[in-house]
Order: sequence, then C-alpha cells, then structure tokens
Amino acid sequence: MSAEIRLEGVSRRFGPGTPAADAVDLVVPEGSFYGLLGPSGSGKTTLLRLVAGFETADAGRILIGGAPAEALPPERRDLGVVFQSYALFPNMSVAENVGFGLRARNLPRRERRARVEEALALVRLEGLGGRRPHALSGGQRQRVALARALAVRPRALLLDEPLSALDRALRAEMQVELRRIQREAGVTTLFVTHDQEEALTLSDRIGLLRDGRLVQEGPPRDVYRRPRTAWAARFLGEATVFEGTPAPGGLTLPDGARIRWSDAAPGAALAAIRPEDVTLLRPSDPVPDGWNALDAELEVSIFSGPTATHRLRRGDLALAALTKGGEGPAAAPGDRLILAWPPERTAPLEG
Amino acid sequence: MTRRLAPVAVALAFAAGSAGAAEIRVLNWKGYGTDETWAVEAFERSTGHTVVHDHFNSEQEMLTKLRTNPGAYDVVLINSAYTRQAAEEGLIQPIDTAGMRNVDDLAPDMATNEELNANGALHGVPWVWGVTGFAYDRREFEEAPTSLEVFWDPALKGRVGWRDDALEAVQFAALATGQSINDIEDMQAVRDKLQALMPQLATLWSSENDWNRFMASGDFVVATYWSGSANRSRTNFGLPVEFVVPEEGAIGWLDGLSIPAGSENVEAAKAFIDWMIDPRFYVQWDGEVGAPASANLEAAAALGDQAFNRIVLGNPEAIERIEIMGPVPEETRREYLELWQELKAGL
Amino acid sequence: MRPPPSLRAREARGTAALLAPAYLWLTAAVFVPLAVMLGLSFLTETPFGGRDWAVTLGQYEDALGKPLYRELLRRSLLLAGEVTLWCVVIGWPAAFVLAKVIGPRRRGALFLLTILPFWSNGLVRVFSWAILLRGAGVIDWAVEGLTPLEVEGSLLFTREAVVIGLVHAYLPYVVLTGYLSISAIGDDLLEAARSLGASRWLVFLRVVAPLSLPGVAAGAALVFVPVAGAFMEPRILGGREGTFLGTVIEDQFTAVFNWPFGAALSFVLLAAVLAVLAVSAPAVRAAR
Amino acid sequence: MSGRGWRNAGRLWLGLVLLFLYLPIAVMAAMSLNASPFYQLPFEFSWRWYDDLAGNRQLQRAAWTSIWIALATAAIATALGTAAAVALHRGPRGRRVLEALLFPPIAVPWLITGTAMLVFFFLVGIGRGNGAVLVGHVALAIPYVVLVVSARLRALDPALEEAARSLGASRWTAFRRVTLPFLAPGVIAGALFAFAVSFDQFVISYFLQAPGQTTLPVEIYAAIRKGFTPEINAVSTLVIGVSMALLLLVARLVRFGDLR
Repeated sequence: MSAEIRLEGVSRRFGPGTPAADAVDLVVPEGSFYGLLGPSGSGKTTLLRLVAGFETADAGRILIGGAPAEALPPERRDLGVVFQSYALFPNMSVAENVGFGLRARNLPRRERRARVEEALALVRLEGLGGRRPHALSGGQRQRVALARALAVRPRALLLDEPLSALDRALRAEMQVELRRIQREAGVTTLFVTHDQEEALTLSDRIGLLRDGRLVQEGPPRDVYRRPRTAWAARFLGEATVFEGTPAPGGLTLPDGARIRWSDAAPGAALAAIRPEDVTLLRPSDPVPDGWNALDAELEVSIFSGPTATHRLRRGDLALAALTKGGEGPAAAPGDRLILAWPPERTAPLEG
Repeated sequence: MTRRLAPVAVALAFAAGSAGAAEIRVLNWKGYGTDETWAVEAFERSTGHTVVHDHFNSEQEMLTKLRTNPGAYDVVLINSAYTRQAAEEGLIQPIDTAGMRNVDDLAPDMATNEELNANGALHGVPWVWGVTGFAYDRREFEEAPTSLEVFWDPALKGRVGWRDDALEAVQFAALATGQSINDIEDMQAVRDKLQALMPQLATLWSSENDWNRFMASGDFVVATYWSGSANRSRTNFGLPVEFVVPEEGAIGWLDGLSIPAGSENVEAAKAFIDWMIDPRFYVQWDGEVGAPASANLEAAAALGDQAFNRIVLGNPEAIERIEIMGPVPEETRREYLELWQELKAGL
Repeated sequence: MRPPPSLRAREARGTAALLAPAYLWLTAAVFVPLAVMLGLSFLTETPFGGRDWAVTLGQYEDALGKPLYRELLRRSLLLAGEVTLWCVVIGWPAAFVLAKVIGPRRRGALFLLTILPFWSNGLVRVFSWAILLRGAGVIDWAVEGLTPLEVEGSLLFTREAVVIGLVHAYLPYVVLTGYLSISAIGDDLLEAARSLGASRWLVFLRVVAPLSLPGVAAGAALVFVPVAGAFMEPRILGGREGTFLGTVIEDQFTAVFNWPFGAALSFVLLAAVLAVLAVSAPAVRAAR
Repeated sequence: MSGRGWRNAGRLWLGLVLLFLYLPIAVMAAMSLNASPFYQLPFEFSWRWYDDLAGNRQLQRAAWTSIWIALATAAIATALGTAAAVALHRGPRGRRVLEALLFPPIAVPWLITGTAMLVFFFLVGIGRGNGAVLVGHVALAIPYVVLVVSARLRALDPALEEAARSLGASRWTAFRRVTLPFLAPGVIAGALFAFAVSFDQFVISYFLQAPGQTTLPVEIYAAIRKGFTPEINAVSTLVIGVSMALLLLVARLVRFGDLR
C-alpha cells in the first residue's frame, strides 16, 4: 500500500537569493527509508513541504505512487507528516490527536478506537490516550506525533528533523525505535535532517543537498566511501582533500608526491582520504607495496577513549589520521611520521 | 395647584378637526413641552392621531435632520432666528392657519414677527418665547444682583458660569458693553470683555442637566440661563434660584412651530400645533413642569398670579429691555465661534 | 511547466474570499463615506439647500495655518500621548499579573471583568467621574475621611480630570491586548529565564516585555488614535481646560454648519495621528 | 522581596486597577439608589428611580433596541472580523496596506464618520433606520475584532493547521477543529468588544436612526440635555448588573485560564 516518491526537475525560489530547490530529481523507492541531509538553509525542509503540499513548486513534477500530486491539496495526498515541533493539537487528548486523521476520513467510531490503540501500541504508548500533550515528555510527544502520522496508514511518511529536540541519550534510543517502527509499518519514508550520523544510521538511501541542488544520492556506504565532490567529502564525515595535477592512476601533489587510486578516474585533479583509513607508521617501518605513503610532521594527538585523532602537517597541507585508542606509534608532537593507505581507499573527486 | 384637565372636554374641542388618523412625527428638543406624555395622550385620545418624537441637541443638528430626511417630519420647533434660513432653503412650508382655533389669541407682534413670516408668508406659528438672562443662588447673595457686571465681580472669581455657546457669549458681551445684540459694531470691546471674563469662570455648561448639577453642588453661584429652564429648576427641581433680566438688556428668543416641506399630514400637524398653543395645554405644562412664556395672550393671562412668567416677564419695564434674537449670517457665526474657541484655549 | 490551477492560486482565492466580506462592508460603510467627506473638505461650502460651492484648499490653509488650530492639534496629540503613556504604565503590569500570576480558575472571570466597564454607558461614566472629582465630592469626602490630607479645590474642570476620565475609558484596551499576547508566552520560557538566574524584574524586562510588546503596542494604538479626537470627556470634565481639537471639530457640526472645515480638521488630525504611529512603529520594533 | 511578596504585589496592583475601573460604576449604582436628583450627599436610600424606570416605556424600549442591535453587531462583526484576521495572518500581498486601512474607522472621530455615513446613506438612498444603524455599528466594530483576533493569531504555531491538513482535514475542517479552539479567547474578546462598541455607540445611532426609533445612548444623551434624572443611572446600573452576571456565566463555560 506504501508508494514511491519521485521528484522530477522540481524548482522553488523565494525571492532573488539562492533558490530553495533548483531542478531537483529525487526518487524514494517504495518502502525505503530515505535520508535527505544538508546544512541549514540548503532547502531540505522546503523539499519536504513541497512533497507534503504546504508549498507549491514553481516548476517540475511530484509523483506519489506514480500519480502526479503537485496539484493535490495536502489533505488529499495521503501522507503522514511529523513536524520538528511535533505540532500536537493542544486542545485535544493524545487519543484525539492520534485519531484526528481517522476522524477526518469519517471512519466509524469503533474502528477508529481500534486503530488508535494499534498506533499507540506500535510506539509503545498504550494507556496514555487520556493525557493532554503538555503533560507528556519530549520523547513521548515525539512518539505521539509519529503514531498520529502512522494511524491513517499513509502512502508515505515525511519526517522533518523529528529527533533534533531530544537530548543525546534519548535520541540514540529513538533512532532505533524509529527504524523498528518504520520497518514494521513498511512505509516509504522521506526523512530530513542536518545530523549526518542520524542520516547514515537510519537511511537505506541518503541524498546530500546544498543550495537547493542534490549533490549526490545513493546508499549511505557508497556515498560515504565515494563522495562525488570535495564539499560532499568534507560535509559527510571528515576527509583530507588532496589537490594536484592529474597523472596516470592518480595525481601529483605540487610538492611532487604521488597519490594513487584504484578507480578508473583519469584526469581527476582532486582526491580524498578518510582519517580512519590511514595507518600511521614510523619512517623506519616498512610500507606495504602498492600503498600510498606520505610523510608529515605530527602536530597533535587527541585521545578520546575508543579512538584517537592525530593532526599532521606536510608543508601547507593539513592531514588527519584516526586510530583505535591504544594503537599507533608512540610519537610526540614534531616527530615525522608516515601516513599510509591502500589505493582503493582513495576517492577521486569530480570537483 | 395643578388642575387636571378633563379629557372629555378636550376631546370635544378637537373632534371636528380630525381628518383621518395619521402618525405625526415631531422634531424638537427633548422634554420641551411637545413630548409631555399627558399632553400627547390627551391629543391622541381626542383626535385619533398618534404622535412620535425625534430629538435634536442643537439648531444645526435640527437643520441637518430636516435636510437629510425630506418628508420624515410633520412638526418641527424652530427658533425664530433660524426660520428665515429654513424657509429659504425650502425645508419648511407656509402655514394656512384656517381652522386653527387658537391662532386669533396669539400676541399680534409675535404673529406678525418678520422672521416667522419669512418672504411674506407665515412659516412659524409663534409658540413660546423667553429670555436668556442669568439666575443666581439666593442663599449666596444678600441683595439681588441686577446687572451683568456681577459676572466680572472679583469677589466671585472662579464661581460663575456661562453657556458654552459662542453666539450667546458674544451677544452677552455686546450687552455688557452697551451694544445691541443684533448689530454689534465694536468686536474689540466684546473680545476684551470676554477676555476679562475667562478667569471668573468656574466652568461652562451646555445642558439644563449640567446647569442644575453645577448650581446644586455650588460649582457656580450665578450663571447665564434661559427663563423657561430657570422656571423648571425652581418648580420641578426645587433649586433656590432667582431669574434676572439684566439692566443692560437680555437676549430674547421666540420659538415657532413649523411644518416641514415634505410633510404628508399637514392637517394633522396643524391640529397638533393648535393644541400646543391652547391655553389649557400651556397652563398645565407651566404648572406641572415649568414653561417659558406663551405667545398666546389668553394662555399667558390664564396663569395663576404667582406664576413665574407673570412675575418675571410680566412687568413691562423688563419687557422693554428684551431684544429678540435675529438671524445671524453663517459667516458671522463662524467668526464668533473662532473667537470663543481662542478665548477658551487661552490664546 | 506550471501545474494546472496551482495550489498557490487557489490559496490566494481562498484568502481573498475571507477578506472580501469584512473589507467590502468597511468600504461601503466607512471608506466611501469618508471619501465623500474628504471631497467635502476641499469645498468652500456644504452643497446642501442650494448653497453655491467651489473647490478650494482654504479649509486646509486655515486648519494648518491658523495658530488656534495648530495649538489645539499640539495639545490633542500631547493629551493622547499622556493618556496612552498612563494606560501602558498601569495596564501592562496588570496584563502580566492577569496572564501569569492569577490562577487559571479565576483568570477567566477577571479577564471578562476588565471588559465589563466598556459596556456601561460612556456618558453616565463620565458624569460619575464628575461626581467623584468634584470639590466636596465622594473622593474628597473619602480622602479627608481616611487621611489627614486636606484636598483643596476640586479636581473637576482641570486637564487632570480629562486625563483621568480618558485613562479610565481606554485602559482596558492595553490590559486586554497585553493579556492576549502575554498569555501566549509559554511558561517554560519564563521558567527557563528564571532558572538562568534572572530576577523577576529582569524576566519581565528581558523576556515578557519584548515578546508582548507587539500586543501592547497594538493596545496603545487603540488608545492613542481615538483619544486624539475625544470630545465628550474634555467637554464635560475639562470645563475651560477642556478645549481640544475634538471639541472644535464637534463645534463645526453642531454650533455652525461648516462640514468642510470640520472634515478638513479631522483629516489633519488623522494624518497627524497616523504620522505619530508611523514614527513610533519602528521605535517599537527596535525596542524588541 | 521573596517570590510570594512579588506575587502579592502583583495581585494588589491588579486589584487597584479593577478598583479604578469600577469606581465610577459603583458611584453610578450608588447614585441610582440615592433620593436626591442631584447626587447630593448625605446618601438617602430610595427605590424611587427604579420605580420611575419601570414606568418609563420609552427608556425600556430604547434599552431593548440597543441590546438586540449590539448582539447582531457582535455576531456579524465577529464573523467577518475573524475571517479577515485569519486571511491577513496568511500574509497576502498588500497586507501592510490592509492593516493600515483598519485605523481610519477608529481614528476619525465618530462624529465625522457618523455624519459621513448619514450623507452617504442619504445620497445612496439607504436612508435611516435600524438597518442603517446596524451597518454603521458593524463597520465600527470590525477593526476591533480584527486587531484582537490578530493579537491571538500571532501566537499560533502555523504547523498545527498544516498537521491537520496533512492528516486529511480540509482547509475548513482544519480551521474549525484546530485553529478556532485556539482562537477562542481572542474571538470572544473580539465579540465582547464589538458588543461594547455597538451598545455604547451614541454618535452613529443618533445620526442613522429613523424618527421614533431610539437606542439607549441616544435616549441618555438627549435626556442629559433636559434635566438628566438618575433614572438613567438606574437603567445603566441594571444593564451592568445583568451583563456582569452574563459575563461570569461565560467565564464558567469558556475556561480561559488553561487555553494556552
């Protein structure tokens, strides 16, 4: 019953500045959990509101389950929306909130009550039906908002940064809950957030959005392993970006060092490496053959429990390496070390 | 001392005159004779007509109501100073007094008053007349003041009252500077006189209610007032006040009853006006409530000898000093208003 | 490639449908008549009863030129400013107490009790003030009875009496609009501010005041605007001190038949009042 | 000063404000029971003015006319005003102009608006009568309703209506079941304002009334010209008494307190 969400060339501009959406093509496969990730002001909420019908596109088509929806008013799009502020109706009890959509669809009272109980059970809030929203905790309010959206068995679920208002510990727990509930309901979900860890852990597919343009889309692992641009590399996780002149199988840094990668990307002048893929070696240690190796001067090592972060410098190039807490050569700031990593870990960038 | 009129007697007198029951709409000040319930009921019983009242609070509002409601009124009270203007604007129609029994008893000089007979035809039946002089609280004065100068008496600084009306203020100042109210030459003298009056004033009154309350509570001890109202303050409200026609002269006014141009009940209107100038109506009105002097000599004569109007307005020497208010061109009226506002604003 | 009858167009039509009844009614009953009066203010005479009239700017030359009317405009704006100031100073804290200190059970009743005085007849209220403020009136009797103070002379017929009468008539506007905007400020906001160590006064100043300013400013405008044109309270309570532009405008309609000048004066007053609001609006926004 | 101290100071302040608001009304009520027609002290209890009032058919008729016109005005002005406030809240183009247009009916002295209406209705042929009076009253009441409801609307979280729409409620259902309950205090305050503007409206009624018809303020204003009798205080005291009872009843029904 769940449906695919498809955006084709969707644009929306608020006045002269950068467009909120610039010819965006995006597909949320049926039943999947799609994380739309972007800094604030990137237009991600606008995209969500365009799908929900609270905004009207200047151009482009929005298809839900293959049917055009851009001319439909919000109430006829059959979508469940969870707002960042939860937007629970202050003058209604939890049960009335969750049952609101069912009442709008004129379901008989008996069935309505059953569906409300079912939705509350799904979010583990049985028995709280009589409470008023302002008598609930943040986590509870968030789950009521979810139950309300799911109760109508929508064709798709739209979540606008649903966890941002929660504290750290509760957020981690709710991430797991959210994913469980979505799987059980099997509903197509478009989820908007600026928190990359949340996007990576929850999503089947993620899309990176910048200034209204979809920079990259794909499974989290692929997008993380093979960012398309320098911005994507730096925005999603941490990365060291090398800039040089193209060379066969890699590129040559201004200071002559060679960076090799295994993909077929002739002519690429930029490449990125994740700090966790780098192994730190003493100059005297042997470098496995075929690996990249750069020597640099250690500036600082930051120990943070399970891992340690190392900042190094090579001329005007800042480099970073991440090692498990206890491992890595004993070195003091100012020592020279070798950063080594296999070519397949290097990600050539388009621009 | 009030003698209840036998309704039957009244009914007989008017039975002949009624031509089909009509609804007469009267436009007048509120509580100024025509809307006395007993008078209206007596008239309605005897003629079968019904009487409905609408009120105004200034002559300008009365004229505005006539201008914007052609045909809405059948009888309207107009001060003789405005009758000519209303006639020229075509707001009121000439009155053929045939069939009006009491017209013959009207005081000749009033019946032929040139203002009421604008462009040669009777436009306003003289009804009541009176004087604007002043009244004082007799408990506050050893001997009765007789001159307007009492308002400028330094001993009474801050304890005198005037009406908040530019025309009346200028006319009183004219009298106080020896000029005629209908022909004021020396406006500078008027301005200086009024300038000197300002510090003397406790406040300005603009309605009978104001006057009665300010006098009763001692806010002022002497204030300009209308003779009819002074009569009411004594009879109806029992205030210890005496009315005075000042030596320098007083502002006389003559109120006439007119029939608006668009009226459809002219005969019924004439019957009502006839009843209003009937001595029996007047004596009861004066006795129970207190009224200005009647323009009907029979009615004036029918008053008891203790009646206020007979004592105060009866003596010829006082009448001599009264000058009836004439029409004032709009331009002059605005000039007086601006002067009065400047004085009040202390400029 | 715009979608067929786009949502935004349908939304705009919906909004227009909601606006239309109220604004058509206002147009027919207020704006057109006032436009007629505005037209009138450019004539020499009221075109009734066959008077001849001509188009002129004379009315405005007098209204703005003559010292009497300029002085009265100044006094009227000052009076309106003072009354508005008193209403805000008295009404704003009262609104805060009503919204945040009084318990929910009694708040509804007290909220309505502040509206009730509006329903008593304006004239009777003003006369009641006349009774209260008169020398040997009820207040004097009470003050002399309860306190050693000796009240010399009466407050009646002074500018203070007019201010008291007007503050009494218009205070509820500030209390109510203030209440409506303060009650919308979440308690959690106040608690957060208190938890950060702000004293009660600082909370009012830094949190409640800025957030409720738009409501109170709207209330202040509802006071300032009509008070500038008031004529009943000044005339009855002001005595000789009671001459303001409002009373002069009334005279043009009741003492003389000079509608054009009366209209010109009121449009000058309206322009002055709107100018003051336009100047104070940014100040209010800046204060937030 | 401790928290408790400040709260009591606050309650005292509100108490003083209410005392100030009700002082003249108390005097009015007292004077309606005082025998002297000119409010002379000493106070002498008497029902005299209430007896006169019972006999005064004209004043009673005026009071009833005032009440039903005020109720009609409140109903119409509140409906139109609330709709306009909601529309304005959506920020249509020209919103600033539309909001500025609300001020002239409040700013221009009612004397001018009254005369303007009289002239215009006369020219257009509507003429005078209770219909014209109602048109005038509603026009003066609408701005107050719009301003009061807008003050409340500003505090409304826009996502609420959007949430309802997304759940399948049409624009009207969403407004009726979500926005309106939140607006209740504002709408009721607006209605009470509208009632007050009409009930206490002298100028417009005076100009637009047909002969023979009258409303309470007009009756009182005219009576004041000629020996104002405390009968007027009696009818005003009765009206205040009735409306106070009515208001407290409304307060019971619509618990303003907890409607955030």
